Amino acid sequence: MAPKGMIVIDRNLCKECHLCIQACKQGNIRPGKEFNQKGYRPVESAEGGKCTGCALCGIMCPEVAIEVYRD
Amino acid sequence: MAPKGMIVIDRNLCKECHLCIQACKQGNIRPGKEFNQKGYRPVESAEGGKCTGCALCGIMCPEVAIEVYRD
Amino acid sequence: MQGNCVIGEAAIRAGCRFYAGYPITPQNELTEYMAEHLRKTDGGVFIQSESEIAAINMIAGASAAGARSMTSSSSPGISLKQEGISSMAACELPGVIVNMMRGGPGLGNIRPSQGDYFQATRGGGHGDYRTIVLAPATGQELADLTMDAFDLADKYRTPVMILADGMMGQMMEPVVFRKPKPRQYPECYVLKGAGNGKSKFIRGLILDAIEMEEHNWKLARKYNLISQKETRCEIHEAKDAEMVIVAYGTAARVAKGAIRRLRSMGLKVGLFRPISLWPFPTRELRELSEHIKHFIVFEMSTGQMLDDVRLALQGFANIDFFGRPGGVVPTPAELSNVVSRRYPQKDAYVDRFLRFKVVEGPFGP
Amino acid sequence: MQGNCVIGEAAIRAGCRFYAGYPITPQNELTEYMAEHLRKTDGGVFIQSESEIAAINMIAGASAAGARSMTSSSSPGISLKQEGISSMAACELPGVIVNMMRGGPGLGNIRPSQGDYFQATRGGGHGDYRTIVLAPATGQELADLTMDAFDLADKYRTPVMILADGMMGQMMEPVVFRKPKPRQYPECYVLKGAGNGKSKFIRGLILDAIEMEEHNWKLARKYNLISQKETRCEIHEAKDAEMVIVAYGTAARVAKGAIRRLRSMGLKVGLFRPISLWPFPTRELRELSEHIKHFIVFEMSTGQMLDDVRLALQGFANIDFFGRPGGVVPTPAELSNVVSRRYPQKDAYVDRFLRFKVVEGPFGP
Amino acid sequence: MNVKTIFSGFGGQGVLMMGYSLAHGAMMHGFHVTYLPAYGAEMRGGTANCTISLGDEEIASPIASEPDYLVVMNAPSLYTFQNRLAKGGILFLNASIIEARPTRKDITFYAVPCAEMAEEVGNPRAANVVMMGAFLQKTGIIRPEIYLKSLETIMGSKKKTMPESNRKAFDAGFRFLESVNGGTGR
Amino acid sequence: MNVKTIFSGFGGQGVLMMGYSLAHGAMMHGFHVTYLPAYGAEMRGGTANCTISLGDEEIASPIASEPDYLVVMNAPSLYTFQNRLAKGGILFLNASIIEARPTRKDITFYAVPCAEMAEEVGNPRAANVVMMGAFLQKTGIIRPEIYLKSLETIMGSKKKTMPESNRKAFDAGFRFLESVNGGTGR
Amino acid sequence: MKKIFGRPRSLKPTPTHYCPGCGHSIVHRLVAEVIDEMDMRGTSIGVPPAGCAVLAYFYFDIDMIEAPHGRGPALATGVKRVLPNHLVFSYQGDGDLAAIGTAESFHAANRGENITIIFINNAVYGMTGGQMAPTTILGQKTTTSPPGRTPLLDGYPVQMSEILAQLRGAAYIERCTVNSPPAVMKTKRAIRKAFQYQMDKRGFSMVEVLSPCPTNWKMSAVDACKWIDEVMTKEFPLGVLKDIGAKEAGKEKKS
Amino acid sequence: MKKIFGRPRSLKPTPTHYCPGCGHSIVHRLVAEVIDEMDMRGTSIGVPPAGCAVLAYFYFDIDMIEAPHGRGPALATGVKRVLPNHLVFSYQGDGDLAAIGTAESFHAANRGENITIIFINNAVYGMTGGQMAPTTILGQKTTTSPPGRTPLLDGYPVQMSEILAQLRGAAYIERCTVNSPPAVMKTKRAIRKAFQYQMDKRGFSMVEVLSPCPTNWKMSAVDACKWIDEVMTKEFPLGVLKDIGAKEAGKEKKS
Ligand SMILES: Cc1ncc(C[n+]2csc(CCOP(=O)(O)OP(=O)(O)O)c2C)c(N)n1
Ligand SMILES: Cc1ncc(C[n+]2csc(CCOP(=O)(O)OP(=O)(O)O)c2C)c(N)n1
Ligand code: SF4
Ligand code: SF4
Ligand code: SF4
Ligand code: SF4
Ligand code: SF4
Ligand code: SF4
Ligand SMILES: [Mg+2]
Ligand SMILES: [Mg+2]
Repeated sequence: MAPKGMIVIDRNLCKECHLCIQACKQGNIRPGKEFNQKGYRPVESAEGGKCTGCALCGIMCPEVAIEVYRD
Repeated sequence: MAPKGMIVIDRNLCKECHLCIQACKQGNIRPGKEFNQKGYRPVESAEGGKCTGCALCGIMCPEVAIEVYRD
Repeated sequence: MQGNCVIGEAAIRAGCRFYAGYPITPQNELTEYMAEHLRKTDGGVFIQSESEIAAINMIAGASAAGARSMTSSSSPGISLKQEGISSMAACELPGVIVNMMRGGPGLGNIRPSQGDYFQATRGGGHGDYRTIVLAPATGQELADLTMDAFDLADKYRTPVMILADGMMGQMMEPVVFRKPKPRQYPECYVLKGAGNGKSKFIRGLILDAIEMEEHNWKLARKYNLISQKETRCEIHEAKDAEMVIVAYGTAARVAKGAIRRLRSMGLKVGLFRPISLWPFPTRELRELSEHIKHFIVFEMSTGQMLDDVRLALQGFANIDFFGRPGGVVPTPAELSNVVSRRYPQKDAYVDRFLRFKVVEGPFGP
Repeated sequence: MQGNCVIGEAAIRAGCRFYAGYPITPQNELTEYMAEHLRKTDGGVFIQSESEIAAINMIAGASAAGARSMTSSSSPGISLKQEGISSMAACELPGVIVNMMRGGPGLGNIRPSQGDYFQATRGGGHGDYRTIVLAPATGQELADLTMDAFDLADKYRTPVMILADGMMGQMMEPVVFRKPKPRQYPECYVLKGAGNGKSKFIRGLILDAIEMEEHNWKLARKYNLISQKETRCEIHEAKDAEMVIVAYGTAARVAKGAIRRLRSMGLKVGLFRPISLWPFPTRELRELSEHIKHFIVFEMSTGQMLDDVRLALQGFANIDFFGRPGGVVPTPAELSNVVSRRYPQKDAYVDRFLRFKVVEGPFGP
Repeated sequence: MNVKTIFSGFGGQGVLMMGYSLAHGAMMHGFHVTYLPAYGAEMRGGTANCTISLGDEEIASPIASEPDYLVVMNAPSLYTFQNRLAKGGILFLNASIIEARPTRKDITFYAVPCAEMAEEVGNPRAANVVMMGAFLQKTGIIRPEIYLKSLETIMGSKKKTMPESNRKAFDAGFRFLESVNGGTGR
Repeated sequence: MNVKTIFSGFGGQGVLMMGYSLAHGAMMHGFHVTYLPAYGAEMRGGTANCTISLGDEEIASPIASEPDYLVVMNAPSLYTFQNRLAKGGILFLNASIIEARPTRKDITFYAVPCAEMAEEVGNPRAANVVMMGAFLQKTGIIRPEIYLKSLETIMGSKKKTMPESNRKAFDAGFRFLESVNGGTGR
Repeated sequence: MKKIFGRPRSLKPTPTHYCPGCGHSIVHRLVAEVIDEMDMRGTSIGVPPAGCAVLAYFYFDIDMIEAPHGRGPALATGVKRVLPNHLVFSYQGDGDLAAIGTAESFHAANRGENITIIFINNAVYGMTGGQMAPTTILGQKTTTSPPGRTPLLDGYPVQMSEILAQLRGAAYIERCTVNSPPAVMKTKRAIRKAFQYQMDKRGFSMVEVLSPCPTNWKMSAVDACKWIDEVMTKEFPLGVLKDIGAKEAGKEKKS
Repeated sequence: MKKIFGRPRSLKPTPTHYCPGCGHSIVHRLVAEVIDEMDMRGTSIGVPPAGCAVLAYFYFDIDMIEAPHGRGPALATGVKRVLPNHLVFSYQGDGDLAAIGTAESFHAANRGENITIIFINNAVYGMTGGQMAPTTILGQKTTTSPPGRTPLLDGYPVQMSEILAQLRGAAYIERCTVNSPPAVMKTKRAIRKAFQYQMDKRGFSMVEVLSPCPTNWKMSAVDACKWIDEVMTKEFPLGVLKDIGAKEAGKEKKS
C-alpha cells in the first residue's frame, strides 16, 4: 500500500505553470479555475487522497508553492 | 662544390643579436667591433668567400639587415 | 513607430550600413530593429557583439573601412564604451552612438533619467576630447537628429552621441522621415587597402609629446569650430517671459506641459531647450539672459547641465534648480507647482552665486 | 623611492590588504611593488587581473568583504573602469583608485598629462555620482594623500581617486611615512556571512523609481557634505600677489618654479593649488578673488579645471589660460615667460566672460 | 482638445494593444498622438500599462499626471491608478476579475464584465476588444469605424486573426454601455 | 644652492644608475633632491636620460629647462641636450664613443674616454662609474666618500658587485680630470 | 503528518518575479537547500548577476552582493580572497557568463579561484527580452536573430563547460538540467559536490543548468521542459565535464 | 650576382624599435613576404595592438588601423565585414589576446569571422616591461611574479590555440615558433595557409608564434631561442591544432 501523503498549495505563490501536474505520477494535481491576486489560476490538489507524499511535485515547483506532508 | 654567395649587411640596421652567426652553417659571419650610430656593434661577413648564399642568415635576421646574393 | 525604431529607421535611411550592439534595456528595440531591417539592406551588417566594448570597436573598424556605422546602449553599457569613444575621437573616426539613459549610478534602474549628461558632454573617456551630443525631445527629432548625427560625424570626423532616455525610446509619435542628404566626407582617411599607392594608417598613439600636443590642439581647434557652428536650441514662449525653464529631452517635454499650465495661470514662463548639449548653446542662452533674469534649470538628475548654464550666465541672472533623479519623470502639474513657487517677485535680487542648489520634491537635499 | 612605489608603500602601511591591477605604463612600478610587497604582508592579496574591468570589480568584492582595497591604472585603463566605479559609488563601497594619467585621448602616449580631469571630477561613469579626487604634487603628498584616500573612502563609503601623472610616478623624492590612523568605518555594511542573524545585501539596482530617487538624493547629500568638509588646497605666495596661477599636481610644481623666477623679476605672482580636485576648493578660491583679480589657469591639457575656476569665480576676476596637452611638461622658464606677458597692467579691465581661451605655446588654437 | 488615457492591467491581457490601437486610430483620425507604454521590460509577469495622449496640437508631455480616462483590467491597477484620475474623469473596469469598486465620488465609472462577454461572442481572448467597445461608446474619442479599421491594420500586420470576431467583441462592448449610466464611488 | 644635472645616453649604459646614485648620495648629504628618469618604458633600445635636481630648499620643479651640468654618454644625446645646457654650464662627454665635440662657446666641456679607462681598471662595465668620478671631481657637488658609500648601498641591495672595482673605476675618473682644464666649443 | 518538503531556510518566503515555469526559481531553491544541508547559511556569500536573477538578493536569505553584468567571477574572486573560508558563489546567466563576462569566467577558472559558478543556460537573454545569447541553438529564433541563428552571421552556440573544463584551474564542472524531478535531484547533487570541492579548496567549480525560459522560448512551461530534452541537450550534452577526483583530496590546500 | 633575399615590398625600409633578437620583427617580415607573394599589398588591412608591436604601422607598407589594447579582433571584424574581399589580420601579443582581449578573440573565432590573427606569444607583457602574461610559464619570474609564477596564486599558463580550436568557427590554427631558420620557414607557411583560408572565406584562422623576448626574459637572443625549445614548447607544443581541411573547400562561402 502506498504511503499516505498530503500537499498544501500556497494559492498566492502558484503561477499556473503546471509543472507539478506533469510531475505527479498519481494525477493528484489538477488545474484550477479561480484567479488569484496576481491573475494566475493556481492548481488544486484533487480530492480522494491519491497523494503518496512522494514530493515530486514539490521538487519541480519553481515557486516553492507546494508543501508536502507524509505520515 | 657549394654555390657562391655573398651577403651585404646594413650596419645601421644591425642590432648585434648574433642570430645570424648562429644560423650560418658556414661560419661566414662574425661579431663586429665598431659601434654604429645606435650604439650596437654590427656583425661582419668574414673574408674568404665561404658564403654559399643559402640565406639562412637573412631568414633569421630580425632587422632585415642582411641581403643575400647568389650567382 | 516606437522611438527606438525611429532611430533605427532614420539611421538606415541615412545610409548606416553597419551596426553593432549589445542588449540592454531600454534600447533593445533599436538593436532588434537593426537585426531585422539592416540585414535586409544592400551590404548592411548587423552584429550582436559579445559586449559593448566589442561593439564600439567594431564600429571603429567599420567606420575606418568607410561605412556609416552606429552602436547603441544605455548608461552602464555606455560607460564601458568610454575607452573606445576616446579612441575614436583620437583617431578622428566618425560614428554614431546612441545612449538611452536609465537611472544610475550602477545598475540603477531602467526608467527615464538624465544622469549621464556629464559623461556625455565632458568626455567620460580619458584625454582632451569632446563628443557632439544631440538630445531629441520628439519623435520627429529622433528621426531628424539621427540623420544629422551621421552628417555631423562625417563632417567633423568625430563620434556623435544621441542622448535620450527610455521614455523617448518607448514613445510612439507620428514621424515623417525626410530625404537624407547625400553623404559628404573626406574619403582620404578611409582604409581601402593601399592599392598601388602609398599605404596609410589610422592611429591614436603618438609617442612624441610635441607631436601629440600638436594633435591635441588640432582636435581642440576642431572642437572650437564645432562650438561656434553647431549649437542648436529651441526657445519657446520666451518673448514676454519673466522666467525661463532650461531643460532638454524628456524634461523639456514635461516643461512644455508645465508652461501651458503656468501660462493659463497667468505666469509668464518660457523654455530654453538645448538640443545640442555639447556644444552647449552658450551664446544663445546668454543673449536670452539680456532681458530675462530668472532661470530655473530642470533636469531628471541632481544637477549636471546646471554647470553649463552657470558657465554661460556667469552670474548675470538668477538660477534655480529642480531635479528628479533616479528614473522619476515628474508630471507637468508637479513642475508647474515648483516653478510657480519660484516665480520671481518684482525686482527680485540677482544672486550671482548659486549658493545652494535649490531642490524641491520629496527627497530634496 | 619612486613615486609609484611611495603610493604602494603608503597603501600597505595604511592597511591596504587587497590590490588588483593590470599593467599599463606609467604606473607599472606600483603594480610591481604590490606584487612584491603586498603578498608578504599578513593576509595581503595581490592579483594581476585579466583586465582593468576585472580589477575594479575585484576590489569591489574585496571591499564588500571588509578589506581596504586598491587598484591602479592609467588613462585608457581608467576609462574601462568607469562602469565599475559608478557601480561602487552606487553600492557605497570604499576603495582607492590610482590614475597615473598619460597623454590622450586614445592610446595617446605615456608622458605626463592632465587630460583626465573631467573624467575624474565629473564622473566618467554613468549616473549622478561623484568621486573624491586627490592630486598630489610632491613625493611626500603621494604618501600622505594615499593614506588619506583610504580614510576618506572609509569615512564616506565611496571610491576615492588619486590623480597624478607619469612624472609624479617616476620621480624620486625623500619621503617620511606618517603613522596611519586606526581604521574607522561603519562595519555594518560589510558582508561576512549572515551568521545566525539577518542576511544583508549590497546592490546598486533599485527598480522602483521613487526608491532610486531617494538613493540618489542620499548620495547627493553625502556629496554635499564632502564638498563642505573635504576641500583642500595650498595657497602659495598669494598675500601680495597681483596675479595668481591656478594649477595642480605636476603643473603646480612647474608653477612654483616659475613663481620663483617671476618674483626674482619683481612680478608678484602666487599660486592656488587645488589638492582636492573634487570637491573643488571653490570657497577658498572665491575668498582669494576678493583681493586678487587676475588668475591664470595652467593645465597640462587644453583646459578642463578651467571650468571649475570659472564656476567658482563667476566673473569676479579675469581668467587667463595656458595649456600644454599631450604629454608636454613646460619648463618653469617657459611658464614664467607666458605669465609675465599676461601680468596685469594697472587697473586692467575685468572681463566676466572668458571669450576665448587664451593659449600660448607653439600650437595654441 | 487634449485628452489623456491610461490603460492598465497585467501582462497578457492585451493592455498595451488596447492603447496602441487607440493611438493608431487617433492618428488616422488626424490627432497629434503620443503612446507611452510603461517601462517594465526587465521584469516580466508584473503589471503593464500605457498612456495615450491625443490632441489638436503637439503633445507637450506624453505623461498623464491626471488622466481623463482610465481603463483598469485587474485589481492592482485599480488601486494604483484610481487616485490619479482627473476630477470628473471616467473609469472603466474589468468586472470579470475585479470585485472592488472605486472609492472616489468625483468620477464616473463603468463596470464591464468583458471576459464573460468575450466568451459569449466566441473569442475568449478578446476581452480587451470588448473593453475598447465600451470605452469608445462612452468617450467617443474616435468613431468606431476608424477604430476598427486601425485594429484590422494592426492585427493584419501581426497575424491573420479573425477580424470578424474582433468586430463582434467590439460591438458587444459598445452596445453594452449604450444604455448604462455610470456609477460613482461609494 | 639649486643645481640641476641631466645624465643621458642609450639604454644599457647605466645612465639611470648614474643619476640615481648621485641623487642617493645627495640625499645622504642632506640636500633636497628629485630624481626624474625620462619616460621611455614602452620603448626599449632607445635613449635613456634622467634629471637630478638638488638644493637646500624644496625643489620647485624637477624638470631642468637649463641644466647646470650635462653628462652625455652617446652622440645622439650630445645633439639633443647640448643646447639646453645653461650658459656657463659644464658638459661631460664619453669620448670613447663620441667623436663630435660641442659647438657652444659659452660652456666648459670635458671629454672622458671612460670605456677605455674602465677596461684599464679591469671592470669594462663600469664606464659610468668612471664618468661619475670625473663628474664629481669637477662639480664637487658631494664628497667622493659619500658618493661611494651610496653606490655601495645601491649596488649591495641589487647584487654583490665588487665594490672594490667600482671604487677603482671612480678613482680613475676622479684623478683623470684632476689636472685637466675644460675645453670650450669650437 | 510530518512536513517532508517545504521552503529551505536560506530562501526567504518572498514571491519571486520569475515567469511561470522558470528554471531560475528551481535552481534558487536547490542552492538554498544545499546551503542549509551543509549548514553554511551564516558563512555563504552569493553574487547575483545582471540578468533575470538580478533580484536574487530578495530571495536568498544569505549575504549577497550584486555584480555588474558579466563581472560576477571577478567580484566573487575579491570576496573569496578576503574570506577564504566562506562559501562564495557567483550566479550567472549565459549572456552574463559567456558573452560580456567571457574573460572573467575564463580567468577565474584558470586561476583556479576557489569559487563556484552556478551557470543558468537558457539559450537567450531572458531579462532583456529574448535576444540571442552565445548559447542560442542554431536556427533558434530570437529577437536579434529573427530568421533563426545562422552560423555564418551569428556564430555557433558556445559550450562553456567544455571550454572551462580544459583549464587547469577547474576542479569540477558538470552540466545538468531541471526539466524533470530526477534531473532536479541530479542538479542538486552537482551543486552539493561543487560546493564541497570549494570548501575543500580544490579549485574552481561550476554547475551549468539547462534551464527553461518559457517566456522567451514562447512555449508553455511543460513544452519548455520537453524542448530541453529534445533540442537543447543535443547541443549541450549533460554530464560531468571535469572532476579532478577524489585522488587529489590530499593535495596542498590553497589559502 | 642576383639578390635572392632582401626586404619584402610590404615592409617599409624603416629601422624598428624592437630589441635585438626580438621575434616581432621576424614575424613582421614573414607577414610582409606572404602578402607580397600573394600579391595582396594593395588589398590588405592590418590591425596592430597595444603591445610591443604598437608601432607596426610604421613598418608595414600596407593600410593599418590601431586597436585599443585587446580589441583587435573586434576592430578587424568591423573592417572585414565592410570589406569582405580584403585580407584583414589582427596582430596581437599574449597579454592583448589572452588577457584583456579574451572575449574579443574568443568570439571572433566563434563567429567564424573571416580574419586571421597573428598571435605573438612571448610569455610576458613585453611593452610594459615584463609583467606576467596569461602564457607565462609556471615558475617563470616576471616583475609581477617575482618568486616565479605560482598556480595557486596566479593561475596556469593558458593555451589559447587549443581553446580557440575547439570553437566551430575556427578553420585553421597552428602554433609555430621563429627560433631557427627551419622554424621560421614553417611559420611562414602557416601564415600563408591562414591567409589563404581567409581569402577562401573558410572562417577564422590564427597562427600562434612562440616568440623570443630576450629583454624581458633577461637572456641573450641566442639563449632565448634555446629557451623556446627547451622550456616553452613543453608548455606550448608546436603543431596544427585545427584545420578544417581541404575537404570543405567546396562549402558555401561566407559573404
Ligand atoms: C553593462 C551592461 N550591459 C548590458 C546590460 C543589460 N543586461 C541585463 S541582463 C542581460 C543579459 C541577460 O541574459 P542572461 O545573462 O542570459 O541572463 P538571463 O536573464 O537569461 O537569466 C543584459 C544584456 C547591463 N545590465 N549591463
Ligand atoms: C586598456 C589598456 N590597458 C593596458 C594598456 C597597457 N599595455 C600596453 S601593451 C600591454 C601588454 C603588452 O603585452 P602583450 O600583449 O603580450 O604584447 P607584447 O608587448 O608582449 O608583444 C599593456 C598591458 C593599454 N595600452 N591599454
Ligand atoms: S507528493 Fe507526490 S503524489 Fe502527492 S501530489 Fe505531489 S507528486 Fe503527487
Ligand atoms: S508547479 Fe508550483 S507554480 Fe507551477 S502550477 Fe504547480 S504549484 Fe503552481
Ligand atoms: S647566406 Fe648562408 S652561408 Fe652566406 S652568410 Fe648567410 S647563412 Fe652564411
Ligand atoms: S641577425 Fe641581423 S640584427 Fe642580428 S646580428 Fe645578424 S645582422 Fe645583426
Ligand atoms: S524571461 Fe525566462 S529566464 Fe527570465 S524569468 Fe522569465 S522564464 Fe525565467
Ligand atoms: S620587450 Fe621583448 S617583445 Fe618587446 S621589443 Fe623587446 S624583445 Fe621584443
Ligand atoms: Mg540567459
Ligand atoms: Mg607578450
